[in-house]
Amino acid sequence: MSTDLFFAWIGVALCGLGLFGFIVHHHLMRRLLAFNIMGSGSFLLLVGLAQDGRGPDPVPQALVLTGIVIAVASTALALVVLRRWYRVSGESSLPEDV
Amino acid sequence: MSGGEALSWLLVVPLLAAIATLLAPGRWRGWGSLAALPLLWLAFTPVLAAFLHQGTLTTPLGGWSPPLGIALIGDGLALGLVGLTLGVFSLCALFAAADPDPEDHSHLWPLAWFLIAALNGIWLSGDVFNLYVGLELLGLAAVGLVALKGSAEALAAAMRYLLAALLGSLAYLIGVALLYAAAGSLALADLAQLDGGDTTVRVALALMAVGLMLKTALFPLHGWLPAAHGGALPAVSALLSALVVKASFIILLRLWLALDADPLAVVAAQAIGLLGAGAVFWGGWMAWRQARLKYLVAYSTVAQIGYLFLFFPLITGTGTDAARLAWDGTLLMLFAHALAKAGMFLAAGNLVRAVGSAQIADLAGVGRFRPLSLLSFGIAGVSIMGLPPSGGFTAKWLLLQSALASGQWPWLIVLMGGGLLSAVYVFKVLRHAFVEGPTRDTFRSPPTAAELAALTLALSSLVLGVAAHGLLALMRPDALSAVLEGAG
Amino acid sequence: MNTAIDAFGLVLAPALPLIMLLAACVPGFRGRIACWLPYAAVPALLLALGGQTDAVARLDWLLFGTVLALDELNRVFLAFTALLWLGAGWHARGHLAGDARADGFRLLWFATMSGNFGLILAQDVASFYAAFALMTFAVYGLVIHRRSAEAIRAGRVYLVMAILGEGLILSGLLLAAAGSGAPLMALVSDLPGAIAVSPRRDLIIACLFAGFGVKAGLPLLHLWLPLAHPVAPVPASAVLSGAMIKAGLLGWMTTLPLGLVSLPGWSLLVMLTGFVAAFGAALIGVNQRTPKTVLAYSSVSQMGLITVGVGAALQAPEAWPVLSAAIALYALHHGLAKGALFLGVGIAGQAGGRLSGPGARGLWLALALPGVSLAGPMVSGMAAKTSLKAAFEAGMQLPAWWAHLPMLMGLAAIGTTTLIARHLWLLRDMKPGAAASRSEWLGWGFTLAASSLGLILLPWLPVPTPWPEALRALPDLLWPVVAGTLLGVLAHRYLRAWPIPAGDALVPISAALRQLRIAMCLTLRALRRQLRPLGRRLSAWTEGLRADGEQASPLEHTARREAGLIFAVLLALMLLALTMG
Amino acid sequence: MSGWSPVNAWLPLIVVGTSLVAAAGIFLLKEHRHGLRTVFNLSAAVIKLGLVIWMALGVLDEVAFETRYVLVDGVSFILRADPLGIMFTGLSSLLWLFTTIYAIGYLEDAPNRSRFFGFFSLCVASTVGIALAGNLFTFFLFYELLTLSTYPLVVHRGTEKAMRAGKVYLAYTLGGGAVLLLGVAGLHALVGEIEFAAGAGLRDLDTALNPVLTLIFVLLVIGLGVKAALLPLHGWLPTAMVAPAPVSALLHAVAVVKAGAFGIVRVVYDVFGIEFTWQLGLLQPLAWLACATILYGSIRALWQTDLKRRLAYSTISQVSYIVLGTALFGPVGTVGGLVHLLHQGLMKITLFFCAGNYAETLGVHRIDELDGTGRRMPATSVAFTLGAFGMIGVPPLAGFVTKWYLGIGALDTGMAWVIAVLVASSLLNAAYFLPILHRIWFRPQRAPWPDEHFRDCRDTHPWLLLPTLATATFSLAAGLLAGMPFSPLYWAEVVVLREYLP
Repeated sequence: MSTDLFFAWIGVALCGLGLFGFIVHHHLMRRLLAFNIMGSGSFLLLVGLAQDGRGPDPVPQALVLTGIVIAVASTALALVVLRRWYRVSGESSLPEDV
Repeated sequence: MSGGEALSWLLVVPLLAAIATLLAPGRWRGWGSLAALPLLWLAFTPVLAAFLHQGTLTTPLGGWSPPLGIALIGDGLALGLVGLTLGVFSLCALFAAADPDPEDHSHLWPLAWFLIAALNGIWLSGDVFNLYVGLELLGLAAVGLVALKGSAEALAAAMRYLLAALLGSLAYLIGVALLYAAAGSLALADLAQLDGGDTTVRVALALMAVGLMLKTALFPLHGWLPAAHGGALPAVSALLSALVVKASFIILLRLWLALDADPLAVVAAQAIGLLGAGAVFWGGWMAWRQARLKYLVAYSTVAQIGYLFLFFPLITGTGTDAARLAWDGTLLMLFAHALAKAGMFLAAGNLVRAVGSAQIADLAGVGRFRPLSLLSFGIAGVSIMGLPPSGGFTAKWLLLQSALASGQWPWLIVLMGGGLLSAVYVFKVLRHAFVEGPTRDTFRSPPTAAELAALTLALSSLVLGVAAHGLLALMRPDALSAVLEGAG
Repeated sequence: MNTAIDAFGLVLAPALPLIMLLAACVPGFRGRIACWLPYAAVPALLLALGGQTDAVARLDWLLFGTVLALDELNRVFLAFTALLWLGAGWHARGHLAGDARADGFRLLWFATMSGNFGLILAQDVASFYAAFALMTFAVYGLVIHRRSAEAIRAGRVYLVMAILGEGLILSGLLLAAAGSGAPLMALVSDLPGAIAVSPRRDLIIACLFAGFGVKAGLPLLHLWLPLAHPVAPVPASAVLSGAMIKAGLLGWMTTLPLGLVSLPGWSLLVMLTGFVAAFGAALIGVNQRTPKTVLAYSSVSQMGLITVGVGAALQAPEAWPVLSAAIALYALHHGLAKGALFLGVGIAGQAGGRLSGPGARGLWLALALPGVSLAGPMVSGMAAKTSLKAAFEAGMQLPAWWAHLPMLMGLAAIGTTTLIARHLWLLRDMKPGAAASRSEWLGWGFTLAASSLGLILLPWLPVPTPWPEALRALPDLLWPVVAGTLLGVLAHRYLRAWPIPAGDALVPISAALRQLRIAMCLTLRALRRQLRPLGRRLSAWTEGLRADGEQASPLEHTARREAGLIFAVLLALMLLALTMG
Repeated sequence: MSGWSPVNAWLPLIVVGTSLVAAAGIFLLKEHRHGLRTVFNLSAAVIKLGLVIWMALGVLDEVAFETRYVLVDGVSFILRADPLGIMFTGLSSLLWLFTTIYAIGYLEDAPNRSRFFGFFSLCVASTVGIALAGNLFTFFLFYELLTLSTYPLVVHRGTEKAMRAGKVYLAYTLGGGAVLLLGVAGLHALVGEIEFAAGAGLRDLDTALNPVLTLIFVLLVIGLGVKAALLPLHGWLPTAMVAPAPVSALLHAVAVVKAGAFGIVRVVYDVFGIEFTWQLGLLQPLAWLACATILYGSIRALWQTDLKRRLAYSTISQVSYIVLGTALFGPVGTVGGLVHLLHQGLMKITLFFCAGNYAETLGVHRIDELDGTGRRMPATSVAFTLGAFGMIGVPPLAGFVTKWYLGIGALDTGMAWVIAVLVASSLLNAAYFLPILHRIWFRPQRAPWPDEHFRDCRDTHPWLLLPTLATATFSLAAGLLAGMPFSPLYWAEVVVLREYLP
């Protein structure tokens, strides 16, 4: 394993970890966190893959920046929906997932 | 203003409208949006004229050129889809504005405008990362729209939709990262130069495909769709079914055409086709089993999406004729389904409103009081069933021809069987038009504008069947000929 | 000019009854039409008497091109048919007075008449068949006119057999026409030639022989005759027996390849059937209990004799010219005589006291006269029988047993005489009814006169034998009559009629059919019972398929819950596939 | 009149369009606008009939009427007036006029009339489209449209029974449509666009493709056979009898079954070409199938106690005459089949009108209730009698002409056994029609009529009686005046002479 892709592999690992959490958990908050971990993993992957010795590349940085904004936005939305759901139904997980 | 510059207005107008409606007080939002609609058309007209005049348009947004800048590409396919979006959205907006809803759903308007902006962005984007941004924006707006009703059911559906959308986007994003690593570029045009046999590219493509399939709700990843589409407001359901699921499909289609050189693609295409077939049958079957009208229509979307995915086995490694037919057929299917399904959801909304119940069984006798709504539903149903003369039929005909030309006769069974199955569920609703018997005699009438909106959409899906020739010629891209060279 | 009149007459003969039929539908004309009922036959009679032989009328616009023509043969048939319709019409006019269903009767009367004239005159196959069918179907209404249970049964038997006959005739005509020069517009006169050379000759002959045989009362195909004649009103029976039966005969004479080829096998068969009919009908007939039934069997018997003549012609083509004339003559003779006899039944039934009153002897004589004529020794009967015998003898190279033909005919005449004796005997026992009207007397008298004097009045009749010879044959004709009369007189006291029901063989046949139907019903029911469990299982299965109502299925739940899992699995599979490749 | 003019190019489309426009207009009318709707209906019917007569005269003079429009690449929408098409168009527009008049009378005071007449017009538009279709694709287009436009008519009553019948109807016709689509698409994939033209044929194809062509032929015949009610596919027809009488009349005489039979004629003559079909060995099995259907329909009809159901089974039997005529390899048989297309229409529509008259005037539906109707409704009964005798094939009515031509045609082809089938079918026809006639004319009325209307009319309402008598007269005239120019026989001969004989 080359050290160039070290971050990338960490990213892959994070992604896998997140996916695992996403699948096994029913609690919506946990799923949201798992998703965020996956998100971080993929950003790491994006940046890490560019570290292949071709010198600094502005594009992945820009992408990740945008990605983080989007992730924040979606997390915010998810939190809103989650809270509403909790208030309406009193449940912390989706109906058929229990 | 040149056509290329006008291209960016197709994004700017909806975004501005979204912000404006967000700031405006609730009761102004609807009519304000209707007032903004002509602006959007005004932006579209010069683009279309320019395209007809000089072919594919390209605009670097804000003067930045790729790779850092965002380029908008207005090819035939993109402009066709923009036109479709505008058309469907205009009528849905008319429907929603005319809707005398006692509850305040005025948040619909900014969300819808964001949705339109995202859609136009996706149609016009030329690089995979822009597509990602569009996809996310689309997903967020759509989830917001689904959650709009605020009921537990709607919130659960929205939550599930959100999770699926996020998962799909992430998979797509990882794919983008891999592709960028392999190609050093994000533009689709550059990706086409990649060696398809490369493992990185394969993994990237697989990830993106699965993510997009999840967002398109291809069987068996469709679990989130029925509740989301079936439970939303009628105008929202119409937008979601007609346009939103198509966005991720179009991305997959563009990717596939760009990265088609892989010998394994044939196997993958067949696998995707099989999933499409499963969608057709499972969706049709489940639609038939629904007791609630809008859920039936939602499952019908699951089934119809299956047809779209027959595109992949029919275009991959099949030769020029079959590929051309598959391209035409799939796009026509997409258009016809968009129009018909939007019309169907709006008509279903009218019917539900008229009888005050979501159950299909309560529709008995409605035909005598709301014939127009039922007629719209029926006309849209004709296209959904793939019966002539309708866009659905012509599309099915083209797909049949493509399957025959490529010698893949098993897809015939899917096309035929799916058509029959859809007839079963469409007529499950339509038969209530004719039932006479002990029925309620209090019907609330939906506004005429809402009925006309549904009828217009349904009728245009019929007209599409006879007017397809010009449209298809317009949308047949240079990209396709490149693919055909590759395949040929 | 003359030809124009003839052509007009040819068209008018079948058309006038139809015109009167249409007029009778208009309420205002009804009374007048009822009064003019008999005269519908006048144009046909005038045509038969005064028309030129070989007169032709072509109506190209009708059907496939209708051709009506008069020739030597059909002129004879037209003559006696028209006479009979005229006489029976007069009788009917009186007979129908006060009948509640008279209107319907008149309509069907006109229709039958038109069909009868039409089939005699038609020269092309389509019109011939059309007219034949018109007559066949219209007469059903005449048969069941009384609406009694027997009448309905007789009507049903008649209809079933008539339709079978129509079917056979249609097949025969089709098969024959296909071999002719112009199959779509075939002329009847083309058919014999086509049949003679057709590869399906025997089939065609069988179809036509049996098909027309239903009308002509061949054995086993005659079943309807003794049922229908007694129940029909008197004038209807008269035309039924006198004219309609002859339509079958005319069909044979015009379509079968008579005089073209020698068909010994067919000849033997036809002659045998003829004799079976002649003797069998006589035997059964004497055991009947109503005069009209006896007369009906007599008709079968007489037609049997004529059938023998047709059979002879099949053997000896060269004798056909003679034979055809003889058969035509015999048909005329029998038709008028039988018509007079039937009308006589009506007169006898309604003569009130006259059968035993002062003028009774004269009336009895008049009633018996046509019967005697039938048996042989009267003028027309004599001419007919001698010409038939002469025709038998004219043939050359004949089978040896033909020598016995005159003897057999003599025996048949004994039967005829006995039947007539039985008929008169039964007439005596008839209950007297209301007095006959003048119109009925007129009709009967006219037919009686025509029957007795017909030969003399129709100068152009083809009487083949010179008179002296006929006179020389008189003893041959007389002995059977004498023997038959003796037999009748002697036997009537000792003969206890066997209870043979009218319609003889029909009884066992219908019983067998009933049994068959029961057996079939039972079998079917048993089969259905066997199949029922299978059907129940099938429907249970389909119900089960749809039972799970309207909610999402378990599979759907799983898919929804584990969307992520499926996602992962799919991803892994794809990755695996990709990296392996 | 010869030569090409722009009007001629539009005429076929206009003919189809008249009823489409009428349909749209009627749909938009409010339920209570009876007068205006009647005007719409009748003027559209009369205009269409006039245009069709104009076209027919033109076609006799060999004027070309053709509308052509490219739908997608390689597929055109073609409407064209050829003699065969005009024959069927003429029948439908003529009978449409009468059925419209009849339906107006029949549905007086019934609910949902706008819907009914709207779909009614749509149904005729599709029938005319089928008749004038210039290629297989256009044919299919209208063929499916016909299915859709007749469903609302079948379930018009809205009762449980009607809904079930509608379901059965749809299951059969949509299934058939799918099979037909497969066949059409297959053929299209093989040889490209197939315009209807005699002798165009597929003969020039590689003989190795013969099995495929046979398969396609079978698919096409199955698809068309559903509507033509060929033997195993006939199940929908008797159940569809719950529809109102004018609909049954239309289904049976003009539109649906005829569309199927007409399609089979087109496939055999104009797509495959009769000679090529013969070479493929497909005519003989088709004839067997037709004969089996003829006999089966007649036998089943014997056991029906409901008048309309009996007529329905009779239709199953009679329509197969057309198929039989098509399957006879020779001009005479073809004429017989084609002429029956018209004859059966005239006769069967008369019978259904009469059945409707009995039901509407007296409330009589079952055969054993018909006793004595002849006295109460003489004119209707005369019409029924003419129709029934025509069906039996008694000359000089229309049915005889058919039988004669079919018989001679069969013998020309060397299929003498067909004669036996024809005769057997005639006998069976007689066996199930004559008892009805007996009841009508010769039995006294048994009980008060179940549900009597129009007591002050001598027979029945003039709107009902008039079309009945008109069609009865036509079916009499079609046989009686078969030799005249412009008789159905004449047209059939023109078609055969001009198109199928070299």
